[in-house]
Amino acid sequence: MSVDSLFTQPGLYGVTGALAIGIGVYGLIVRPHLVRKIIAVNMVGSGVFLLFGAVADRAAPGPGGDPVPHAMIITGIVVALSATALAATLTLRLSRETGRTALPPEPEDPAVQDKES
Amino acid sequence: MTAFPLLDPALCFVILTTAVLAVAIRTVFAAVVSFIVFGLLMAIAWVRLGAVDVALTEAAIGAGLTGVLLLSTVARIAKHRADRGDDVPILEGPEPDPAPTDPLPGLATQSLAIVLSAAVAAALVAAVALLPVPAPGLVAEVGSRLSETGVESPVTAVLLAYRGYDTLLEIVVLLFALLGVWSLTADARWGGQPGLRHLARPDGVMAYLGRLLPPIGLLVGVYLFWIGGYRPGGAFQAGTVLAAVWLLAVMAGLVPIPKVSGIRLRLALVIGPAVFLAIGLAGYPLHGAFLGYPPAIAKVLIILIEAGLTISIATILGLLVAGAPEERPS
Amino acid sequence: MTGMLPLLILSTSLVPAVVIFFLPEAATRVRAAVNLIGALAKLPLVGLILDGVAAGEQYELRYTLVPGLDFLLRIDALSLLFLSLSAFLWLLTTLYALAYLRDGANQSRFFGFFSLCVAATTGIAMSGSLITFFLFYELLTLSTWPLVAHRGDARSIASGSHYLAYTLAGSTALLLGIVWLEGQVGPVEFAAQTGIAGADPNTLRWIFLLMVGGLGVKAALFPLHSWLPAAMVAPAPVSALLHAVAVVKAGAFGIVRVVYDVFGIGLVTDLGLGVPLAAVASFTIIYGSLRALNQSDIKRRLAYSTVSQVSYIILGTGLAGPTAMIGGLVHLIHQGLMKVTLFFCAGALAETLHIYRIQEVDGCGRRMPVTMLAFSICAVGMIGLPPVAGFVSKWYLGTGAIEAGQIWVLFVLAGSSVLNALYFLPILYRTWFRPATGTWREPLTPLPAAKVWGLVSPAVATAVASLASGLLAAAQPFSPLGWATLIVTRDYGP
Amino acid sequence: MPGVVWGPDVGSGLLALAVVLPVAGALLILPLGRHAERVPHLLFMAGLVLATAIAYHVWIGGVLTAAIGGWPAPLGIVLRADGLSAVMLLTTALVLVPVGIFAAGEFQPRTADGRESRAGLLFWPLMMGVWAGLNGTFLSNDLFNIYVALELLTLAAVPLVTLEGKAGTLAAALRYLLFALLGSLLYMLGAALLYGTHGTLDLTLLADRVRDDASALIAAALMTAGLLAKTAMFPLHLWLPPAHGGAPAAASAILSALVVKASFYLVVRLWFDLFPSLLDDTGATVLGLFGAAAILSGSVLALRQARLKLLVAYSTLAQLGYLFLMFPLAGGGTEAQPWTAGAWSGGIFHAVSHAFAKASLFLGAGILVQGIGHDRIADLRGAARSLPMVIAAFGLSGLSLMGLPPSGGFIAKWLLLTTAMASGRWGWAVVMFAGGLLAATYVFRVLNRAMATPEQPLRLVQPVHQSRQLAVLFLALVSVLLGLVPAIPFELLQIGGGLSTVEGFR
Repeated sequence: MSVDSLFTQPGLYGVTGALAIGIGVYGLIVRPHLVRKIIAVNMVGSGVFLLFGAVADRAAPGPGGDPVPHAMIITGIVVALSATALAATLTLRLSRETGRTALPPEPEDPAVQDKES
Repeated sequence: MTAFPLLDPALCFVILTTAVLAVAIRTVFAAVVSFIVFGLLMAIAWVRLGAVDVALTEAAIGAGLTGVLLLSTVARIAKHRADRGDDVPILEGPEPDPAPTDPLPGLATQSLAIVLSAAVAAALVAAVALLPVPAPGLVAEVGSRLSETGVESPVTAVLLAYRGYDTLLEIVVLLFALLGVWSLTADARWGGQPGLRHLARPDGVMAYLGRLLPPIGLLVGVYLFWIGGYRPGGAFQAGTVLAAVWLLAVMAGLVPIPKVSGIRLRLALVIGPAVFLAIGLAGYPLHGAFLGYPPAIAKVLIILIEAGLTISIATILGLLVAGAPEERPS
Repeated sequence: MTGMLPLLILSTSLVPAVVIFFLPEAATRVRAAVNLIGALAKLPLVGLILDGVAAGEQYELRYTLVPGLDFLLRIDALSLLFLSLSAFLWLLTTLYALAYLRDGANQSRFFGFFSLCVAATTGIAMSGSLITFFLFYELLTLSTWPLVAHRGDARSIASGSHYLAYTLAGSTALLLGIVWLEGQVGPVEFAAQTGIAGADPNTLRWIFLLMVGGLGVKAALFPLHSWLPAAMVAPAPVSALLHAVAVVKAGAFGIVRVVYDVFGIGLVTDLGLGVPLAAVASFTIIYGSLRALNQSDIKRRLAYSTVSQVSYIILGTGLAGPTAMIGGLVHLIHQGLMKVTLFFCAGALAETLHIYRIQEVDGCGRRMPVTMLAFSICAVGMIGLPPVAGFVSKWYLGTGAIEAGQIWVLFVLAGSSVLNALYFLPILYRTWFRPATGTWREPLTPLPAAKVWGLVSPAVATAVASLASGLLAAAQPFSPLGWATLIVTRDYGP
Repeated sequence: MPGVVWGPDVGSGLLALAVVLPVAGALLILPLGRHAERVPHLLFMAGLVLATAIAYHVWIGGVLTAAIGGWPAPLGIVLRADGLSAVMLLTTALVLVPVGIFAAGEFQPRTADGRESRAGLLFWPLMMGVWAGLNGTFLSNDLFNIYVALELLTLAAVPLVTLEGKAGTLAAALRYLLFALLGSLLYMLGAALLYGTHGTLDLTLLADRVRDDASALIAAALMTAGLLAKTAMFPLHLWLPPAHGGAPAAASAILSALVVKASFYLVVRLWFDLFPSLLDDTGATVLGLFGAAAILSGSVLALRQARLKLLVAYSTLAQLGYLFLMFPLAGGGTEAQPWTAGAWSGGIFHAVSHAFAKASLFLGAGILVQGIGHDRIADLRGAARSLPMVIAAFGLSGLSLMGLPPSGGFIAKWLLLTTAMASGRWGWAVVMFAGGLLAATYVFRVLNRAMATPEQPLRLVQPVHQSRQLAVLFLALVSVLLGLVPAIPFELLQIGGGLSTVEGFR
């Protein structure tokens, strides 16, 4: 293990990505509000991409970098937006139907029998 | 390696601060705002890492569109609350977290969350430190075959040639996100217009902006699309700008938002992936493989694909923000 | 052709089963026809093979499921013992069931599963390897369940669950035993044992215990028997199937296979497992008879009698001497013939005169002489009196016990015969020598003649067969005794 | 040279079509709208033909590979089909055809008054999306491409859960979505680390380069954790039952039968093809223990459900558990066993036969809901009389769940069990036996009710079309047939399998 590599530019952003992931995971577990959960997932996503980008930067530091990870990250960002849009709409609908903006603490029978809309 | 030795550490520090804020701050609205700032700072980080394409995408989509989506979600939730009589102001209002109905996790969960997230972060830091020192990568390979793709921007070459298959699936993912959003329409409203209404008074700032910005935006969009072959830019960035322009025009009341069942809208949705697929299939006879481009016409094909994609991306992104149909079909 | 015959025999039951499932409920005649054609077609095929095996022909069909897991049908003399019994009784039981269930509900389901049961039994008889045996054994378990629960009332459902709880637990033990054994020595085929003796003796003892324990559930060995009396709520043809044609026989047959063809008699003796098995069987013989004594329901008494009688087969197997083996094997046939008659008659009594309990049979010998004559012949045979078949079995078991040096078995046999007499003779006495007390009810409208024929003639046929097996026991080799002797002298002789 | 890209034969050219076909289907259905009625069925049939053709080419010619666009790895993306991919592809196609026929009775793009129906239209492109995601996952040899395919799968699958517009399903769908997204991100994170270490994401190239070191272990652990969450493996399993139990029957069938298998498939690929040297006894045991816990807890929870669809959903949790027993058991055979790769093949076989059985069970439950108006187990008396084909199918599929012959489930269990016993690993065998008995308890709990005679004859509230019942029966019969003719799928499975499938881990 080389601790020195953490103090280079890519190392720094890699660590930032790692920490952002940690913060996101924490928020995802702890924060009940669904919008905040969506934010948390997106933060994990950003952290993953940043870490990936930092990794790519090591291969070819400076402008340009390794274009393969860059392309993948662009794809990843678009995919993350897609998921966010779906999650946000689901949250919105849940709030309208039930008045809740959080998931019930334990998964439950979706009670499809009684609440047919 | 840089003229601003403190710039990177400072940027990282601010990024992490906004990240913590987005998780820790009291109201949901503030959390969304923190996240948008976080996204914009990330875009700067991407510039620092030399990934201008990523920076553009992150700013436009990661921070911009995601932010708009989340803000509008918070606003609409507040509106539901208000409709129910829970007196909550729409945009500025502090949506408390947890809302009265939402339970907080217990202490055990919280400590578990801390341990888990710390462990993940620590493992990742270790993993970063463990990365090998002559770092492997594909820079040389990408460059050596760039001429066969007809484009000059390496990222575009990866996106539309080397790994075009990823991008094909990606646009399909985007399309399915829209179908997912639409699937949450109430049955009676199916076939109606998406939820976005024009909010602007005819003489307001919004309407003014709505008239002023679209032509400029359109120009920027087309430029981004065109430049993609040479420099950072391309279908996704262009599509985002066009979508923003379109939304603005809709909100200003300049153009009506189309019904989800309209055939032209449907065609606009599928034209990008359809062109992509068709050119991909043409690759069998032309170049012996799915998505194979003969070098002589590779550039034309890629521009065709990008043109189709830009239309579909703009339409899909715009409709994603607009949300599920809320108007009854007339 | 030698490979096709086993498949053909299997399909005579399997094809009708599948066809019947898809017949509409109202297609009574078609259903009966399909069933009977299958049953009738099976007999000449079995006859053909019987002749062939007697002449030393081999019938084998092998089909690899996955490497090391062969589906193997192989017909040897032992297979035929069981095969011919089930083929013969299937025809008669079908005739009986068609009469018994006239106008009942869910007939397509019933006869479909009925044929499936017989198909499973056929498969069990013809299995050439442990895994093939298990395959059909499970098919039997599952296809019997809907028959036990057929009526759909609370009692039937409960006894169905009871049956399943026991048999599925038994199958689990059996499968564990099989898997363990094959984990040690690879795939096990019957009558081709070489490697098994090399395994660790204690492991082998455990495996034996698991297998015999698992099979013992169906064979109703004490203390695994309680499902059998509970299952008598099922319609009488099902009882016939459980007690005589298929289920308990499959258990007993499986134990015979495990002792003879998986472990081999020599190894079982070396491991010291034969005598304990015989002891458990002996205990079950006495226990079953004692319990039968204080049952007042006819079918329950018969059920406990089965618990006792099936263990004769296992007793003969455990004693492991040639004569005792013959006695055990021949009892597989004899008990089947006699017990099926008794259940046919009990069902006929219930259908005709609503007689269910022993107190109610007073004087019915004059009302239903043919039925009760058949009943009496077989009851006498169960006790072990000559000239009915049961005597032959007990004689061979007794001499076999002396030969094996296990004199105590004679006391078991004698005690059991006394007990059998104690619970059968009162029924016969009441039937023939007591005046009718009017406890039974004449049907308001006389039963249709076809139904009466359908209920009585199978009983007569099996009673005659029981008598013939006793009288013509010496006819070689196609009497049951002759065939059992052939099996032991040819395949398992010293 | 990019000229030679058809690969060794026509088979390679077919690979991309397995993804193109469903994507094209979705693109076609959307603009067609209410006129799209017949399109999905034609596509499903075409898909079955295509999957058969690919399997055939794998069968005769061995592993197929195709570099997309003629760009070889590591620059481009390579598609690869070995026996395992072919079997999964075929399973998917064979499940989709009857599910499509079943769903046609429920999802019509055109409403009675001639307008376009929301659920009736959207169901079909969403199915196409799931299909494309599955095929994409099964065929891709590139870790990032698999990520995109997995996301496609998720984004098409989640809306299916809420398609009927019932409020109760929204929370279930959200929970599903959040788990799935976090899972893919963890997976992606592992892939990023691998790229940083080895400069490629191509599975074949990576397999040569991966070494047994800490960074590979971190990557593998992250990817596995993410995929376990997506597979609903204990202890990340509780999102599944409400989502699968609340979705429309046809969607539940696809989700339980196929979608969770995609991430399981990747776990198998990762450990057996990519990291075989990395998994030590402890790791394999941990995966096995998760499986064991899933078997026991899933079965017990299934027993306690009052509604049939939830019972079936919880049984999925239990059945998924068996799949993970292949890790501790891999390579456990001894000289005495003539079968190679016993545990590995057993696990895959279990996944396949469970797919058919579970699809049949969910569709059957859907028919019960349609026919008698509910799926409360306590009130199923008389169902065997009114809907005999459905109850028969339930019993036949139940065989696979219980692991009783004749069924694919039995063959699978047999392979796993003999391996466990051969290597003296009793504990796993005991868990499998216990799971089988518990499954028998919940299966017969339902059958007992259905067989019972009701006080009043059961009347159907709505007639059930014959073709829908036949679809249910067909799936059940396939799960049984897998136990009677397993030789061909078994041999197909072995094509291109790595050494680790036979010898296990280090």
